[in-house]
Order: sequence, then structure tokens, then C-alpha cells
Amino acid sequence: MMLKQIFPNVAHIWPQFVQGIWDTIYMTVWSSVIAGVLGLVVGIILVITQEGGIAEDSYVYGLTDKVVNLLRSIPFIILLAVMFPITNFIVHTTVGTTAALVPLVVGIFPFYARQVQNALLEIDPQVIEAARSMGSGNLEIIFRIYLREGLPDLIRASIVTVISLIGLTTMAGAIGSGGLGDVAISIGYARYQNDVTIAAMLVILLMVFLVQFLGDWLARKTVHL
Amino acid sequence: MMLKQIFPNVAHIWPQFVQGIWDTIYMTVWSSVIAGVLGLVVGIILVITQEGGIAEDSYVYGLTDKVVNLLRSIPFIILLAVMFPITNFIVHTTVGTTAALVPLVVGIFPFYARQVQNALLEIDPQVIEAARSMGSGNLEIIFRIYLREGLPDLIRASIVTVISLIGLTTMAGAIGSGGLGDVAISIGYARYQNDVTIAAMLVILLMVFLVQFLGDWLARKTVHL
Amino acid sequence: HSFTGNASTAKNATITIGSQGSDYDIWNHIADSKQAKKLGLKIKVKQITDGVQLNNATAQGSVDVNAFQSYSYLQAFNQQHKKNQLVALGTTYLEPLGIYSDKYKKISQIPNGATIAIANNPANTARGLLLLQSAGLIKLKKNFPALGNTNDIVSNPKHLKFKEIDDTTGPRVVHDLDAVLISNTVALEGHLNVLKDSIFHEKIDVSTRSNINILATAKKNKNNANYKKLVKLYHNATIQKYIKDKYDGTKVEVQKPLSYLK
Amino acid sequence: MTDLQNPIVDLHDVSVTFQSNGKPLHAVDKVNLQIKQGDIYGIIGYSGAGKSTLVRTINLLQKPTAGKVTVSGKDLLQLSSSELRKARKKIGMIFQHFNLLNSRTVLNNVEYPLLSQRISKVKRQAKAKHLLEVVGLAEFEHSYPEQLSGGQKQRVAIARALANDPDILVSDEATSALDPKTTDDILDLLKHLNETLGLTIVLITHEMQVIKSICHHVAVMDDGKIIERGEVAEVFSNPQQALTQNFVDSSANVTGALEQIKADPDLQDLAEGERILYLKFRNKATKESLISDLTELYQLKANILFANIERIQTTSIGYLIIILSGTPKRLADGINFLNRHGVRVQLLPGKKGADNDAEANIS
Amino acid sequence: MTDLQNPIVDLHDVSVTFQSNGKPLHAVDKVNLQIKQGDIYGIIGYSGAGKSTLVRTINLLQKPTAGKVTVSGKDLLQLSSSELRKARKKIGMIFQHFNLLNSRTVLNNVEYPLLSQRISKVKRQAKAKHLLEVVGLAEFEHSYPEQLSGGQKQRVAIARALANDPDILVSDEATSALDPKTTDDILDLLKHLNETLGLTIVLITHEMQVIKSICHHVAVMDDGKIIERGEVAEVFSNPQQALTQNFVDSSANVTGALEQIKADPDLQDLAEGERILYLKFRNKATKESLISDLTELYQLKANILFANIERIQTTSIGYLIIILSGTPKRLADGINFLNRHGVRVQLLPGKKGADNDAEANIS
Ligand SMILES: Nc1ncnc2c1ncn2[C@@H]1O[C@H](COP(=O)(O)OP(=O)(O)OP(=O)(O)O)[C@@H](O)[C@H]1O
Ligand SMILES: Nc1ncnc2c1ncn2[C@@H]1O[C@H](COP(=O)(O)OP(=O)(O)OP(=O)(O)O)[C@@H](O)[C@H]1O
Ligand SMILES: [Mg+2]
Ligand SMILES: [Mg+2]
Repeated sequence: MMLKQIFPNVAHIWPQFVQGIWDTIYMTVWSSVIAGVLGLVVGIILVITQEGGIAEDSYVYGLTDKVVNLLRSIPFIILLAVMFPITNFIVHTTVGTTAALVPLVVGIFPFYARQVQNALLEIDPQVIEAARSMGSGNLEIIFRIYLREGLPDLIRASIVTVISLIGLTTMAGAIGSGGLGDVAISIGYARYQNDVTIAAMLVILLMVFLVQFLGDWLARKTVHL
Repeated sequence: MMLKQIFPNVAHIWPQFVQGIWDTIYMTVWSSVIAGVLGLVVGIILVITQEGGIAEDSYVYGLTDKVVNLLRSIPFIILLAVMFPITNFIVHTTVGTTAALVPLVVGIFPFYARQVQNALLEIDPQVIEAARSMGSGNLEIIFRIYLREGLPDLIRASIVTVISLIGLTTMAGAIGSGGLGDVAISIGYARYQNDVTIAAMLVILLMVFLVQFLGDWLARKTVHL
Repeated sequence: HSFTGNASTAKNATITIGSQGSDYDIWNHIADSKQAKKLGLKIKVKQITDGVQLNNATAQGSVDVNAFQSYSYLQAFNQQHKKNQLVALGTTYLEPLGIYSDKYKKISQIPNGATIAIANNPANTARGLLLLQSAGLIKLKKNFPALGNTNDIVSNPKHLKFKEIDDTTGPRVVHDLDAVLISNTVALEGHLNVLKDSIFHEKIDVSTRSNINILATAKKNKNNANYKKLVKLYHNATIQKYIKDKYDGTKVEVQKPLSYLK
Repeated sequence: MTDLQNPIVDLHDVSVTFQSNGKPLHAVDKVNLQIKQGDIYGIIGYSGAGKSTLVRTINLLQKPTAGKVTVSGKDLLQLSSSELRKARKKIGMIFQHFNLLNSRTVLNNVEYPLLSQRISKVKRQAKAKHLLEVVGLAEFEHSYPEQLSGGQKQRVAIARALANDPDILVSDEATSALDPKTTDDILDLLKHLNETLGLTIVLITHEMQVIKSICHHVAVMDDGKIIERGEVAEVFSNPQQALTQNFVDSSANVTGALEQIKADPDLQDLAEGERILYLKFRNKATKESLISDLTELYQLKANILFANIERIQTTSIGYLIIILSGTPKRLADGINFLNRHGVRVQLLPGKKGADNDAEANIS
Repeated sequence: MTDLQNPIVDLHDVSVTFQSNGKPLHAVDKVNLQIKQGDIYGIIGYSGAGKSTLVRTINLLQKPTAGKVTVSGKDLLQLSSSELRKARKKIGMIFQHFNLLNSRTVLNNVEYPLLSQRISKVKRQAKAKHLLEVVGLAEFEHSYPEQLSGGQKQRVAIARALANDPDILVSDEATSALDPKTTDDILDLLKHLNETLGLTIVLITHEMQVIKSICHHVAVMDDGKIIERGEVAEVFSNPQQALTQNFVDSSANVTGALEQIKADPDLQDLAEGERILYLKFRNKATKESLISDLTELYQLKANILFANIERIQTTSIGYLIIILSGTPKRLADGINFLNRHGVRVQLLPGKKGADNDAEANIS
């Protein structure tokens, strides 16, 4: 078998490698979904409450802005530790892929919120004004204008975020969450089994390309041109 | 002295702590500058060569796009290792703050390139068309339109990137680069000196706020409204 | 994917062992071994690469037993976690920490002002400094703490400079620095044999007894019979032979009563 | 500035001040404007006069710096945000820059205002399609705004503004990007809606023809203020302000004609007994025949160089530039005759004439 | 479709086809257009006819799907990109949607085209300031586009298009957002540049008045094709296509007037011997006096209900709606007289009249 020749050590740890793929997918998908929703909500709060926003509120903005920055300031490894009791409370365990979701979500959603904010800021204020003139309320403007007109940008922001998230999952090995990053680091890298590192990275790369490709395709589709 | 009471261990390692601050600033500033330039260049290449860009070139785009994704797929800790020979070649050492610059730059510039790409995509194609009608060449369009009209967005993208970079420097401790993140993790966290962790994170937080504040201020200033 | 590791005393319940690096491999081998089955132990091994997290998880119960740390590392943890104490179940082995250098063959050749890399993980930092002291390069404070660091050096006649690095990078930077202290787990993976390749390494004696590796569990499981069987299992002759062969005898078996550590 | 009973739009002392390069800029300056239900109210003025800013206060898209905005009896500034939204739904708005939703098809753009109403998708789309047919864009329903020409975009904006069956339509240069034929069609549509449904229309335009053909009232803005207002026929036939006069003249194209004639070398070379006269008149539905009378009564021959005579509602407004020829005595009599009939006569400088007012010349 | 010697703009069989919802849309369809140096060439047509798309091929902003674009003797499609840039600098363009640079002040926007030229900052700014004065925006030099009204933005775009001293100015509805006075000022400016510097101007407009007052030639587009073209006076006085006729009529406002008159109950009630006639004529610089002649020769009285007589270059074009009264015999003679003098006469339905052509009635 080819695999055995080019990637001898991979063949050796094959079940672990496959498990790593699944773990990465599991962590990426779930934390994308959860952090996606959270980040979207927080990003929208940032956009609408900021100066000139449709629900301008310097107090809410200031607070949200600061919380986002606060969370973004915490190194991930420390976030793991800080999240420990919360993780335990939410998922009743502190190790493993599921436990990793909590710090991953907390680690990535503020980032996504910023990306969402930056993406939605681009929407032409005149279009929002037109919607207001037609009697649209804030919720309608959020759902029918921001999330619709800003969709291609949101998709691009999401691509960047998901790829960053895949990168982050590689650090979640610290709490035993496994995943390809952990395979690459604690087996491939730490044990000088370069073939494992390369194989793991190839799979990660594949995932990154897939995300980028799907995202680009979606973004293009939603622009309609 | 207050410091000694609230942060007893910080007082104990004060010179190291201060060094950590400087190291973080050193790494952040230099890798921001270098990765900034690199990311800007690559981001612009992505924008102008992509479909509908002013120098559309599917070959260059495809290649650049793939290299960016490739670099973004590599977990930072592995990047540190992969970069060893290159780091050694460029800065003649593989440990310490200066050595950390190489992987930091390689780790962050593809991210910044994407941010730049997303930011510049927002520029109204009609304005670019107007510039073309006035006989502006690609370089003029890049410098006089993209980098000018897109400035507020670029600044926002830069804020996100610098903050991510500060986060990344905390991982560079693995190659002895020190920095606040390393102080927080390998002294504060690993030695259970919570006050050190908290103190280090407070300083990081301060830096993040400073970056965000300055960035927001600049972005607002450059919008002119 | 979630495994509620309520430390169960019931027979045949799966024991979750948290580990990392070569210990992870060893325990994987043990888990699959006939010997384990004979003792009626179902073992599941989980790799958790961050020591603090692994101890936290053990204290909290997500992991039943962990196998990665030295006794001094455990003590340091306990010092900070008065509520969630860990206890040692038994000793396993001692891995000598070594001083490696590409440039020099002997300690005495290390020049003035040389740069030496030591681990940035606290147990190994302290341990490294102690080793440097026994090599005669530096002198440490009298009551050098379990998690002491370079601030505790009282005399440094050669004006050595220290770089704290992630110990896993040790073998990769050895050619770049004057000397690097590398723990054996890492050295092994970097194809370095502490007994042959290092220019100086730890001996097993009273001064290094706190560096002996142990199996640890949450305090409430101190007397769990099943867990205790793990110690016995580790020292099973067949298993020891496997370890010895695989690691060229660098994981020196230590089978001492817990009282020896104190 | 009539005090209307229950105007549907009532702007009271409305001001809007912008900060422009540090200096305050009074875009709208203490404007009072009452528009009654069913009116078609035109607003004209120089570029930058504050027209757009003013009409944007009607639905509070532009919050006035000072003043009171009452629409359909409600003080908009006192409304809760949900009440304001409800009020806005009844004020359709066509923007100077269209402001279409780029991510939606033409059809979806027109459907947008209906989304928040409890009507079925089928009905909603039927209505939107109907409106698109009315503005002549039925075949473009699945196109996106980027694929449309300027005029097509503007028509989508018009259809969208009408989708909600508004009580008031505010239109900011809604026909400026349209060709004359399409403009006529749109104006007919608006007139029809006004007549059948009582739609009140406030429209900004630079095309005097639009004012003349569909507006009942007109206001002239300058520098943030309304400097003149009234019934269209009244204002156009008897402008009080120089600016208004200017607009009225330009709408009759008389300004260009005067220049052209003054510059024409042929006309500098008049025969003895020839005069170039510029005549301006307005009559209530004129049944007179001035030129014929001049010929019949004074044996004067009139060669019409330029004429613009049109009726605005029941008033005839005329601008004529003629060469009148006859004996000097008869010329004077003819001019006197014209003066008696309310025609303002101005003598234009031909080779033989002086640049004087003919009135003054003979009285 | 005259074959010109060395036209400055020469579009040969130019087509532009878009994909719109999967179907090909021929926005420009095999158009040939030659414009000579120093010409002012107007383009009119319905919304969506392809006007913008056509003029955008002149500087290759829109690459034609097929055909050849020659400007100042150079085949633009064959130029290297740096040559094309140079060529573009000599083609100023005013966009339908202004396309200003939002991050730059008004002054900087106008300076933009000069940035790539080797002139000092002082000179550059002086030139830009001068242009801003010319378009009446001197006081706004430090404002940003967002702070301007629609018409002000358009004027910035005009100033910017002129900054490079172009040989050709392409203007896409450059005055549509401007009030009549400002429009006149801008047109005067363009005319002046045309006369003094020989600037060739291609302009799209929906305002027939603009065509009449400054254009030398005009082309009428429909559905991607030029369906009629020629000298303005020629086309306006003798339109060959129904569409052109339609535009010309609307420009004389005669369409509205006819409707108004047909709808007026007063005019339905004509006395014996009264006829409502719709007269159309064009003469080479008319020195005739038709109305006076009718009165003098046939004792007919003419009451002018509507008149639009204007001169385009050397041709007088007239539309008149009159009530002519006299004895039946004289009426017939008078109408014959008008016919003989090249006036097309149409009898409008009054109460007593039939809807027939008066010509047919009597011949
Ligand atoms: N990018 C595009 N994609 C698809 N169709 C387009 C595109 N641009 C223009 N069209 C179509 O081409 C036709 C001509 O458009 P163009 O903008 O040239 O019209 P126009 O004569 O300038 O009209 P207007 O007077 O309304 O500005 C229109 O039917 C329009 O819908
Ligand atoms: N956001 C703003 N900030 C500063 N000044 C502004 C702003 N909006 C408008 N102005 C100024 O207010 C004045 C009135 O603008 P407005 O748009 O109401 O003019 P307008 O009458 O609609 O002109 P146009 O016919 O050109 O559209 C202008 O001088 C303009 O420069
Ligand atoms: Mg306006
Ligand atoms: Mg157009």
C-alpha cells in the first residue's frame, strides 16, 4: 500500500489519524456554528449601536466593544484555564473534543464579531436610509438589509474566521481534544515523525481549501453577477 | 508599595516582567511592520488579479490564493519548526525575540493579506472605473484609489490583525522569545502564580485597547465625517 | 465524545489515563497488553498535552489517573490547589535530564558568557537548574523551591545566559546554542540517548528523588484498588522489558514506596 | 403663504444646520410649508438650495435641528419609533440617488416595502409585477440593479415608492434621468394616482415642464428658505422674485432665444420701420388675438422670431419675440395697444433701435 | 450617415452584448458613429436604449463585444495599456452617477487627473480652483462629496472631467441634476470651450433644450441602434422616425398642449366660422409673417392658444395651435395659403369640426 511507503508512521497510527480528522471536523463545525451565531449577534450589536448606527447607544457599544477586546486579549492557552469551571458547568467535562468547544467558541467569537462589524460597516448608509424611509424597523433592517446586502462580505469574513478556527483547534490538544493539529504537533512534530506532520497538514490544508472554495463560491453566488 | 501587595510575584520577577513588556512591544511592532507590508502587497495582488480586478490574472491569483491558504493551514507551533532553517538564515539565530519575528511574520501576513483583500473588495468599482477613465494606470489606482478610498477599511483590518498578532506573540514563547504571553503562561499559569497571569494579561489588554483606540480614531479621522 | 470520568470504583469500569508524549505511547501499549486484561483492567488513554490542564482534569475527575509528571511537579500543583489535591499512586521511573551540546564535549569546555537553553515549563526549569548546579556551573539558593527559576541563582561564575524555551524544541535548537538541557522524553523523540549523547546527566540519588515520575490521581481516589493495580501493572516484568527495549534503558525503572519521595 | 385647514404635511419653522468645515451651514432655514391633502406640490431652486434636505424632513429621514413636522395630523417628532415606522410606510419616497438594494432583483426591490405587511407572497408579487409593468420594466423583473441603465433604476425606485399605497409621495428628481417620453408616462401615472386615489405628491424637479404639467402649487427655494410660493399659474405668470423670473424664463427657453437673436447679424440689419419687440403677457384663458389685431387695426406686420405661449391651468402665458414693421406712427400706436392689453413690451436693440423700454419710449 | 474625413471619434460596427438572466442583451448593436473634431454631438433615446453603454466604448471603459473604436486616429483596441492610458487622459468623462472619490475633498477630486502630470502642486491647485470657480463651487473646495447636494456633486464631476484639458469630453447626462440656471451656465462653459479650444463634445441628455442650444449633431438611439442622425436643425425640423418625432414634440411641449386643448370644455364650444388648427412649419430663417398675412390677405383672426417657435441654428421651427375665425370661404383660402407656404395644417376636433386633415378637406 502506497500510504505505508510514503507515510510509514501515519499507517502506523492510522486509527488515531482518522480519529484526528473527525475530531477536527467535529470541533470546527460545532464551534463554527456556535461562535458563528454568537459572533453574528455581537457583531450586529456593535454595528447598530456604534456612532451613526441604527440604534446608536454609546453605552452598549462601549461595553460590547470592551468585552470583545478583553476576550481577544486572552492568550488561548490561558483561556483554556480560565474557561475550565465554565466548561465543566456547561458540558460536564473539561477534557476532550466537546470540552474544547467552549474555549474555542469563546476564543473565536469575539474575532468573528469584529469581522462581522467590519463587513457590515461597508453597507451603503443610503440604502439603510431607504429602508428606514419605507418604515423598516431595526429588526427588519438587520435581517433584510444588513444580513442580505452584506451577505457576500459576511461570507468572506466567515471564511477567514473558520480558517482561523481550524488553526485554533490545533491548540486544543492541550486539553486532550485531539484533532489533526494535535496529531501533527504531539505525534509528528514532537516525535520527529515528519510524515505524520506532513500528512496531518495536508489534510488541514485540504480542509482550508475546501472552506475557501465553498466560501468563495457562495460569496460569488450571493453577489449575483 | 501597592504592587507588592496585590501582585507579590510580579514584584518578585519585576525585571523579567518589564522585559516581557518590551519583548511583546518589540515583536508586535516589528512583525506588524513587516507583515503589514507583506500582507498589503499580497492582499493587493489578490484584489487586482482576481476575477474582475484591474489586472485580472487567474494564474497569479490562483497561485497567491493557494499560497496564502497553505500558510494559513500551518499550525503556528509547527510553523515555528518549519521556519527554523529560514529563520536561521535570515536572523542567524533560531531562539529569542528576533528569531520569533520570522514565524510571526509568516504566521500573520497571509491573514492580513486576506483582510486587506476583503477590505479593498468593498471599494466601489465605479470609482475605479472613473480613475481608469482619467487614464490612471494600475499603480496609480492602487496608490491613489485603493489605498486611499479603502483606508478606513484597511485600518480596521489592521486593528484586527495587530490584535491577533499580539495573541500570536504569546505562543512565540516556545522558542524563547519571551514576551508577556510567555510570562503569563510559563510563569503565571504554569507556576500557578495567578497574579503574574493577571498582571500580564492586564498589560496585554491595555495594549489591545490602545491599538483598538488608536485604530478607531485613525479610521474615523480618515473617513472625514 | 464526552466522557464523564466519574472516578468509578466499580470493577471493570474503564479507567481513563491522561498522559502525553512517550508516556502516552507506553500506556497505550499497556492498555492493549495481555497483562492488563489479566488484571481485569479496561484502560483508555487520553493525550492531553498541557500539564496544568491534565492535572486540573484529574483533580476535577475528567481523567482518573495521570501519568506524565514528576513528584515535584505534583507538589507544586498541590501547593496552589488546596481544594483539589492530587496524590501519587506509586512511582514509575526516572528519566535523566541531560545537558546536550553540539559544540562542546565536556562541561568544562563551556565558555564564559555561553547561552544555555533551559525548559520554560516550571518543573523542568527548576530541575534543569539543579542539574546545572550539580554540573558545577552555577550555585542556587539554599532553600531552592520546587518551582524555582533563574532568579534563585546566587552564583554564576561563567556569566552564563539562559534562554527559556519550550522543551520540545530542544533537539531542534541544539546546534544553535552552546548547550541545551533536554528532558529525556523529548530527547528520545529527537533520537538522542541521554546515556550516550549528553555531556552530563542526572543520576538517581537523593538529590533527584523528587524528579521521579509517578502515577497521580485525585485525593479522594487515593485508595482506589483498581488504580493501585496500575502501579503494579507498570512494573510487570514483560512490560518493563518492552519499555527498556523501546527506550534504550533511558527510562530507569523506579519501584519505591511513596514514603521514599517525601 | 395661505393658512390651510388641516394640511397633510405641515412643516413649522423647520431648520436643518450642517457642520461643514467647522462652519455651520443652514441648509434649511426656518421653513414653513403647508401642503394640503391631494395637492401636487413642486419645489424648485438652485442646486444646493436645500430642497433635498427639506423634503427629507417630511419623514424625518433628516431630523430637523429645530422646528416641528406634522404629517397627517401627527407630530412626527413626538412619535414612538414604532409609530414613526407606521407613519413612514404611508410616505413613499423616491431618492435622488435611487438607493436600490443591490442584492435583490428588481422584483424583490419593489416587493420590499410589502414584506412587513400581512399579505401573501402571491399577492405581493402580483402587486410588484403590476407596478413594474406600469413603469415599463416588466421584462427586467429578474435583473439586478447593477444590470440596469440609469433611467431603469430610477423607474424601479418609483415603483418601489408606490408599492405601499402611500398617502404622500415624496419625489426627489424622480424623472431627471428619464427620457421625455418615459417622463411623460411617469407623470401621467402620478397624475392618475393623484386624481383617483387622492395621493398627495411633493416633488423636487429641475424641469419646469414637470411643474407646469402636473403641479398645483410650487415653492421656490433659495439658500435654505422658501422665497416664493403659490399656485403654479400664479407663480409662473407673475413671478415676484428675480430667481423665479429666471426659472420661468428659462422654462420658456426665452433666455436662450434672446441671446441668439441679439447675436444674429441678420437681425442687426433691420429695415426702416422695423422693430424687434419682446412681448410678455398672461391672460385668463385668452380669447384675444393680438397679432391679428395689430395687423387689422394698425396695418402692422408681425414676423414671429420666437414664441412660447402655453396654458398653465386656466392662464395663458406668452413670450414672443417679433419683428414688427409699419410706419413709425403706427408702430407707436400698436405698442400702445399692446400695453393697454396688459402686454409688457420691450424693444430689443436692432441697428436702428435704442435699448429702451418701448413703454417708456412712447409714454 | 456622412462619411467624414478623419473623424476624431470613429466607432465602426460596435456591438456590446450583456448576459442578462441567461439571455444575451444587445445593449449596443452594430453601431457606426463618426464624430468630427470640434463637433458637439448629442445622443438621445429612451431609457435603456444603450446610450451610456455606447459612449463608454469611446474610451474603452466598456470593451465592445465586436467592432472597432478609433479615437484621434488610433485604434484603441490595438493600443498597449500605457498608450491607452495616455489616450484616456485626453478623453474627459462625466458619469451618470458622478463617481467621485469619497475620501478626497472637492478640490482634491478635481486635482486627481492632474496628479500624474509633471506640474507643480501650486499650479495644479490653481487650475483646480479655477475650474471650481467656473462651476460655482469655489466655497466648497474643502468639503467632501458626502456633504454636497446632488447638483453640486455633478458639478464637481464636470470640473474634474475638464481638468486634463481633454480633446474630447464625453458627458453622460451631466446636467440632469442641475437647475435650469446652472444648466445654462454649464452649457455656456461647454460651448465656450468648444469654440475657443475646439473641444469635441459627446453628450447624452434627456433635455431636448440642451440638444437644441448647443449640439451641432444629434443621434437618436433605440434598442441599441442609432435609428436617426444628422444636424440638429435637420433632425428636429424634419424627423424621419416616429420616436424622433415623439422627442421633438415633447421638446416643444406640444404633446401636453394638444391633450390640454382637447380636454378643455371651453374649446369644445366653438362659434360658427371658428376652427382649431394645429400648425407645424420650418423655414430657413423665416422672414415671413404668416399670422399677419392671414389677417391682411384673408381677414382671418388668429387666436394663439399655444405657440412654440424657435430657431435652431438657421432654421425656424414652429408649432402653433390657433383658433382661426372667419367666413368658411376665407378659412379655406387661408388654409390653402398656409399649405402653399409649407405649413402642415391639421384640424383639431372642435364641436363643429371633423377630425380630418385640413389639406384633404379642401383639395
Ligand atoms: N452590466 C450590465 N449587465 C446586463 N445588462 C446591462 C448592463 N449594463 C446595462 N445593461 C442593459 O443594457 C441596456 C442599455 O443600458 P444603458 O445604460 O446603455 O442605457 P441608457 O441608454 O444609458 O439608459 P438611461 O437613459 O436610462 O441611462 C439596458 O437595457 C440595460 O438594462
Ligand atoms: N451631510 C451634509 N453635510 C454638510 N453639508 C451638507 C450635507 N448635506 C447637504 N449639505 C449642504 O446643504 C446644502 C443643501 O443641500 P441639498 O442636498 O438639500 O440641496 P438641493 O437643493 O437638494 O440641491 P440639488 O438640486 O443639487 O440636489 C448644500 O449646500 C449642501 O452642500
Ligand atoms: Mg437634491
Ligand atoms: Mg445611461
